[in-house]
Amino acid sequence: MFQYWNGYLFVALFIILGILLPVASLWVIGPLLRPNHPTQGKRTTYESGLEPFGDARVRYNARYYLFALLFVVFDVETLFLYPWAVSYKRLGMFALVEMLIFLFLLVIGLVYAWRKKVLEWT
Amino acid sequence: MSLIDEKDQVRTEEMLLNVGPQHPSTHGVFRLVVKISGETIIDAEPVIGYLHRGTEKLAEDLQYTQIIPYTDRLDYLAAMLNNYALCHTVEEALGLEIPERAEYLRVIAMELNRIASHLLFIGTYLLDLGAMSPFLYVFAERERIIQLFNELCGARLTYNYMRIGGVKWDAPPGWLDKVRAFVPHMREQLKMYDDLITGNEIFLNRVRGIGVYDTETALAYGMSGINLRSTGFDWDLRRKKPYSIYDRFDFEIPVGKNGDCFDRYYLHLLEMRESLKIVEQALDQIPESGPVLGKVPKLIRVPAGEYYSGIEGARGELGFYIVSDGKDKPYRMKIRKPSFLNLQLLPKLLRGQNMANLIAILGAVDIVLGEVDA
Amino acid sequence: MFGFLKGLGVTLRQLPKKKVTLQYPDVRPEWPERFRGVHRFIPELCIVCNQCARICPTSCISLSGTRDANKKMRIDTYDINFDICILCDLCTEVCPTEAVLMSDTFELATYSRDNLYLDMHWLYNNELAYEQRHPDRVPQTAGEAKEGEA
Amino acid sequence: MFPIPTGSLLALGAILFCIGLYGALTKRNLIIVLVSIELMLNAANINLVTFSRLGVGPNISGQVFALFTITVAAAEIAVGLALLLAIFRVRKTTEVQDLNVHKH
Amino acid sequence: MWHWEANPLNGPAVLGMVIGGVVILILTLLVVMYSIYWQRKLIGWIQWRIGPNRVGPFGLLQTAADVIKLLIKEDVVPEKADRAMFLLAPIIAFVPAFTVLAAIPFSAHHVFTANISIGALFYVALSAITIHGVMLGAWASNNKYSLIGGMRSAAQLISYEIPLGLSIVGVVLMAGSINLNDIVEAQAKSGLWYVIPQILGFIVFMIASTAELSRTPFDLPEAESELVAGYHTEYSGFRFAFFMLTEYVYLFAMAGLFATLYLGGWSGPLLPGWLWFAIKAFLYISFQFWLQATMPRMRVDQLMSFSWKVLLPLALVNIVITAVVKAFV
Amino acid sequence: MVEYAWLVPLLPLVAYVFLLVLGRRAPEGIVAGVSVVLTFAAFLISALVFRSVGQSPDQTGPYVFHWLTVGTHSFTVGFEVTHLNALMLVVVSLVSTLVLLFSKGYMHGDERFPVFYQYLNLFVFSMLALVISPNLLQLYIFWEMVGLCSYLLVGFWYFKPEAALAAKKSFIVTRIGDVGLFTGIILLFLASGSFDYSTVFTAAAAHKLSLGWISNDHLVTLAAILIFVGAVGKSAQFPLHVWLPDAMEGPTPVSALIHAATMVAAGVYLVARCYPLFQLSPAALSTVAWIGGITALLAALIALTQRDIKRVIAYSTISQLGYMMMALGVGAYAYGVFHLMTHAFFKALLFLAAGSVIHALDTQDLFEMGGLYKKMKLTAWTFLAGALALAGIVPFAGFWSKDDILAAALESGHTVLYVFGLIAAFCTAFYIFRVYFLTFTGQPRDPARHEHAHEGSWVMTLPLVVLAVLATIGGFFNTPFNGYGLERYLFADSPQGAIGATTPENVGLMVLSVLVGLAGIGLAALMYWRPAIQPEKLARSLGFLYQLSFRKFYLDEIYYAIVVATGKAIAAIVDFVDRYIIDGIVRLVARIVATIGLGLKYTQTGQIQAYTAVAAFGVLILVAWAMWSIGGVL
Amino acid sequence: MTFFLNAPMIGFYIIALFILGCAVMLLSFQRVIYMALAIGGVFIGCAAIYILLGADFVGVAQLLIYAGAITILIMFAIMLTNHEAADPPHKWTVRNILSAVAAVLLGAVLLLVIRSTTWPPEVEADVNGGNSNPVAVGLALFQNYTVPFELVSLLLIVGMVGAVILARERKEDEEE
Repeated sequence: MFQYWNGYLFVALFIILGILLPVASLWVIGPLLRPNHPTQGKRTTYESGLEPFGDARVRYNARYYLFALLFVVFDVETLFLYPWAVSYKRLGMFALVEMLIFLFLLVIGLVYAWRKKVLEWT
Repeated sequence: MSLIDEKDQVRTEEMLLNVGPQHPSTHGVFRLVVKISGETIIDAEPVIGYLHRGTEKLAEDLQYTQIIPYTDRLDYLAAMLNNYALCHTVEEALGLEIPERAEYLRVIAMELNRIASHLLFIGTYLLDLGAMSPFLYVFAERERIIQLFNELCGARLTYNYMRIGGVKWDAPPGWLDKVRAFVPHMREQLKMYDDLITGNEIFLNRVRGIGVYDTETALAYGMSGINLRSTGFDWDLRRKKPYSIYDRFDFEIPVGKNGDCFDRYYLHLLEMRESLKIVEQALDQIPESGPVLGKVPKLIRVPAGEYYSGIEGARGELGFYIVSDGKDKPYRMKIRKPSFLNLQLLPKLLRGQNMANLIAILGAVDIVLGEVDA
Repeated sequence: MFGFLKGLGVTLRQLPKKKVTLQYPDVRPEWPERFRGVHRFIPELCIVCNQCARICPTSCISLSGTRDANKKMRIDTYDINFDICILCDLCTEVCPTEAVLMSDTFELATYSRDNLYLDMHWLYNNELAYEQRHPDRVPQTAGEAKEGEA
Repeated sequence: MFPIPTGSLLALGAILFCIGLYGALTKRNLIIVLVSIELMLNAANINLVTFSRLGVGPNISGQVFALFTITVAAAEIAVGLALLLAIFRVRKTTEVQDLNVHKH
Repeated sequence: MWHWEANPLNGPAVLGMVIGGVVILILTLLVVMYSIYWQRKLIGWIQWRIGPNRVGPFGLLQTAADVIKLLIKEDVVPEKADRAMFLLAPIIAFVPAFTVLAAIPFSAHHVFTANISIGALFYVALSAITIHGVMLGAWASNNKYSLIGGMRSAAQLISYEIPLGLSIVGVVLMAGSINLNDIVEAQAKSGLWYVIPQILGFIVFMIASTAELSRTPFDLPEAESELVAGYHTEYSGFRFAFFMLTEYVYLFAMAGLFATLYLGGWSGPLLPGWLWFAIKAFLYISFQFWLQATMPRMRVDQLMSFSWKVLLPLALVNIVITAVVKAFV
Repeated sequence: MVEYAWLVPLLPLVAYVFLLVLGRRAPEGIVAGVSVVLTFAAFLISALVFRSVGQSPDQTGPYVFHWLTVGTHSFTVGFEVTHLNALMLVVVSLVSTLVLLFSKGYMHGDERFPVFYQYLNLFVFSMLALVISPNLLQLYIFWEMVGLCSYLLVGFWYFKPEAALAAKKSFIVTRIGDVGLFTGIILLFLASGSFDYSTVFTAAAAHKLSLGWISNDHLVTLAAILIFVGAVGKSAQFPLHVWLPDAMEGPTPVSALIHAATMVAAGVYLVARCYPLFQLSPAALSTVAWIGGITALLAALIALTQRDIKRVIAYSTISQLGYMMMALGVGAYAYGVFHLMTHAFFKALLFLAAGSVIHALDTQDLFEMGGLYKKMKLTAWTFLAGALALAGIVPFAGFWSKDDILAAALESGHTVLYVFGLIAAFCTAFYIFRVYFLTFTGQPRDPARHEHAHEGSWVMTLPLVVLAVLATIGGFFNTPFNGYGLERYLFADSPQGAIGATTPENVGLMVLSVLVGLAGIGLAALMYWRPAIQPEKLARSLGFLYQLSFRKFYLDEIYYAIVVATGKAIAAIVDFVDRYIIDGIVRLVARIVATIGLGLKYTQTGQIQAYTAVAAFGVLILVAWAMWSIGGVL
Repeated sequence: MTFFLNAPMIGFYIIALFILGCAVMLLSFQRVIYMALAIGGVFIGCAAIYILLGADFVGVAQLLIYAGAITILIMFAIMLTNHEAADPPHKWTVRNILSAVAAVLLGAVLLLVIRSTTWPPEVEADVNGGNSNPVAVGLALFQNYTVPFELVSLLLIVGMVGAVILARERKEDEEE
């Protein structure tokens, strides 16, 4: 009798354990063992030895966003590859052609990004 | 070049970054204030003086023999070369004649010390670029040389071995055989370094074509040593203005092709091989016995006048300029510190580079703060 | 593509190599004979000629002596301020009677600065320890050592 | 017997939709407006998957459609945020109130 | 083959699951501790030195001592930092790292694994969530260096997740199922470990996994020499430990995945299943440390474009080749 | 010779074109010379045509050419010579020649001299063409041309405001008449399908002229009356006569030619030409008769008290035209035409004589003249001849024609009209001789002017003499002595049943009318020659009657009151409607739209979330409605 | 015994509460980053719901794309714009009230409808048609949904190109 949910119950259990460990150690055991008297010196942010200056906002430039954007697009591509890969035996040649078209289009996207120097990090 | 060019005056907010004295990748207490916009460095301004001990002022109140220990602490990685530089200047001033055995001992000591200094450069440079293991290997070899020096003069770093007119002690018995044994071992180690890192593509990407400058710029900034030779200009005082007995040995001067960080790194390796050759020849030619210290008056007095002589230090032309008024203490002593001069090109080199290259360029210039701040 | 493989090969070959670590606190390093550690002082030999004090670049040696009965100078106090001594070994070189020499003790770390002003007594004890450690090294001075008990 | 009642699932979807709607209408920051819209899309997805399992003729097409909605949402948020960045580069603000005039 | 799914869900089954979970937790902590110890030992040996040997016999308790030190050490929350997020970030980073282990088949009878139908994809999906923890940690500490380091490490992680996902597709294509157990059975049945047919995929996987773990050539984010200590500059004490813990749990998880995908998991002659798994995992982990000892660090722009310009095309080529070959074979 | 009839109108046209080409600065001699010669040639040809028509009594058909086709109807143009218009040709060309000659003297020194002659030639051409036109359309075209020339000539001295006003007045009033004529022509055209006289008359006679609900008889009557209205307008009959006295502002030769002989006669010619149509409807004929009678009496009464010499003659023309109309109206077709001919000669004579007097004294006010007999003997004598003819004294032309008309009126049973005619005759005699005595006899009232008065040159005196001769012998064309030659000539092709030739002479009537004439002359002599009765005293005693006559029965004021007032009233109403209603509506619409726009403005806040909120409400409503209607849930 | 049978029921309620909690937090938080986290929570909750409903693949897809890629995209966007932005505390302006009313009413209507319709009796059909969920999805996707599948790639390409053009730095190649 295939109990579908057992596997996921196990995963849920793991999540709970995953949360319990840090919470327990940081907030339960930790305070018992750790001294805690923060002084001004300790609390300033590290600035390789000197007084911190300049605001902490990352300087605006788009390449961080562009990489995230490419990540989203190709993540979706990967997603669609999985069902294809899984059911490849049953699908036969037509699915291969289909997927080749799919991949070809996305490669065009990659080439576009490459030519537009989006992939350079400078 | 105005820091903020008029076109995008508003948009780019520069950020002042402090590659400060505490920063792990600077060799010693050297602070670099870097103004970056995004990843590219717009301007860099070195701040030195954290290690200034006023050696030149102290020397005015010390007899010449008393100055020698201070010279150990200039370029603390190659103390022998510093000692010799001072002694050489005073000997030339007095016109003393150095016994043969002392000369050979001096040459052997200097070349060994040069190898030790280059080894340390390679170790720290590769560590900056991320490779951990070479650093350890290099220190093991350097330890051997330091052991040798320990036996020779009793100290690991601050040798104070040379005296005006010769050396303090003769080599302890069996010392020379140990050195002779050390040379082949060292060659084999050099080959190992080559295999380990010089071929590594990631390393090559990091250093090749970075921090490039040509001979005219190097000469204009008064650079010397490997930084100058890396641009293809073969200027080595040992060959160009031979002093002491360097003319008796035959060794080439390795020269770089396009003055980038890789050339500077690779020249160190090649130069070590040359130094090994010198030591080998010195070991063959050293007279078995003989005085190690020439006839030197009890109290050395340099006749009034100004004297300067430079030798090929580990990082460039190291020279002492002494003005004497006839007394036993120099009236004024000025040291030509090669690291200080090599440092001047740094801001120009760094402009336009990005942060990752900063480390590569800074390491390659190979400056020792003891020598820079004197 | 294969440069880094060669590198990996090199590191692999290092695995079996003999390790160079010295278990310092347990295994003491043996220093060469000429090692310039902390001074050791033999009061008997000292003729209070002040040569060492004069030659010392950082003038960290201060000594005083009195003429004893048979007009020979006897050393009373002999202090070296290790706070500023740079162990340049100029003093031993110039000492006519080799009263002050270098030993191979180098652990000078202390908790307070005044422990660094070592007086004659400490130096002499250091001398004794040195002789004990290196009996062979003290052939020519064996004689005075024995009768120079102060 | 599927333990979870369809009604409560759809109710969840509906409530999420309304929360997303309210968020889209009142939030001041443009990013959060976009995010609320994503939330509404998600609510729709829940319905899709519910009907694929508990609908009249349960078949896989509900889930396939959920997949397509996910990709559309991805493309949409990508372009939306790109637009937002372009606006921010010019106007230096992502407040919805400030973006009520074409001229800048 | 014993599955959790096989028997009905009842009291003892749940208890069994809980015990299994706790066992895995402890096992993970041990593995993490000893992989840290092994890392310092191995690299030491490579560098002619002997590595930790003072604490406990042969230095075995060294990592334990470190952990205890971190426990005792006072961890400071910087004044300007956003307190709530500062505390939450390590948890968000750690949770996915640990849950990923649920899907990895340690041994034949799956007492300790969830036989879920989407194992490999589950791993890829969850590893994306750690990136949130990293970014939040970076943002919360309100320090210029950590923010740049955080953004840069996030960019690196997302860049290298795509080739990782694509290389796994190759294996899934060969095995015909995403379920990790099925993959292992497929390799056991065909007797051919996928490392040989999927050699191209294997190379991409290795490089991408090294980058995912931010190790050695790709250990840019906490590149000491450049931006001091990357995104966890401001963290100290046990909260910092959790970021390290996350990193090494991921190392263990990646080793597990590697073993399952390419070296046939627990399948192997003679030795029991879990021992095979342990050996293969140990192989992967040692390779990582060996790599760390030798390789210098890549520059950030080379690193970023390397993934999109070299790994991604390679992975796609690998998929196409596998598909074409599989169509005819 | 008849086929050359088209040359007659052509010659003045040639003259006109020639003068046009010559331009404004042509020398007076050539201009006048060319005009007179060509018109005289036209007179000769028309005389020849008259002779050939007279000899061959058969009717020569109209020479017509195809002009244009509009839809199914094709219109023809050409010319037709009948006994009536042959006569008219002669009369018109003769008088024109004389007037052209006279004008050379009268208009001497005027800078627009050539322009004057161009207009005159154009007028003569259009009058001659009108006369010989074969169908009503062509007649109407030239009818308008004639009106235009009258306007141009009356308003020749356009820098005088009165002249411009008078020209405008003459044109408008005649236009009113033309409208009537035009409607009549159109009605006939619609009914008969063609404009030709012959087809129209035969259709009318055959009672086929029915148009929709209008029966043949009614249509004929209506058409006839309408045509008569055109004639009333052009010939200045009772309601529309006001323009003629004012038209005296034009130069005297103009008055002589147009307002005496030709244009005003056109109306009578029209009625004569369409006589068969009139005969079919007794009502039309009686209207003509009565209008003629009233006009004759009224004009004569007004002429009694006028101070201006030209106005007196103008009123006398109106009264004589009244006589002609009365003649036609009572059925005396031949007598009407005969009176038209004789009147043309003696009225032209009177006008030209007055012209030479004005030319000499440079004033038109009777009471500034006097005693000119001594200075201008020839003019005096010719004026006397004209006056006698006008008064209807035996040997002169006027007697024969007027007397026949009165006889015809009596004989046809219109006794009232006969009485009117007699009174008019008495007044005519009185006022013409009043003028004569005021101008030529007695003491000069204005010695300054009297001094330089002198007789005109030969160009002015010759026409006077010729006309004087015609005025005296003109009457004998249709007298028992030559066997009523004119009637016979006319009845050759004119309609049957018209009173005339066959009626016996009634001597008693003749004697009565001469006596009446002499009585008029005597009264005038008593008042002005040997002043027995003081005119002023008589005027005061008559009181209101005098004023009535002097004020021209206040007709102008009445017209002004009627037409202008109603115009203004209507204008006011229209203005009100336009300003307040139409504009109002437009402004109202504009204001409504503006307010709506203002209202909507507030909805465009620019806040995108506001818009989406509205959208959300929309969705809500849709969903609710959908649920309610489909699921029946709510 | 029965307790475990309806374990999914309890699981569903916990997850539903978690999702609604996150959604409400999304509305109530002031700092933008917290909102991003809240939305991440919602996405993960929805993934759990899908898994509960037996749609494994869609659940993981949601986890991978929504919780993974999109939340990161949002965070990057927040970091790149003024991430210190904090909305002022919620005040009931006219517009807020109106939109609140609209949302609540819409919710009410929908819930009423859901409550009152009688949903079809749950039939025991196996949605995946015999094989595991990803395989079923794969088969459906590549056999009878081929055209939408190709359109997805087109959509992605267009989205990407558009977004790249919009977000790209203007500085180096062409002026704005």
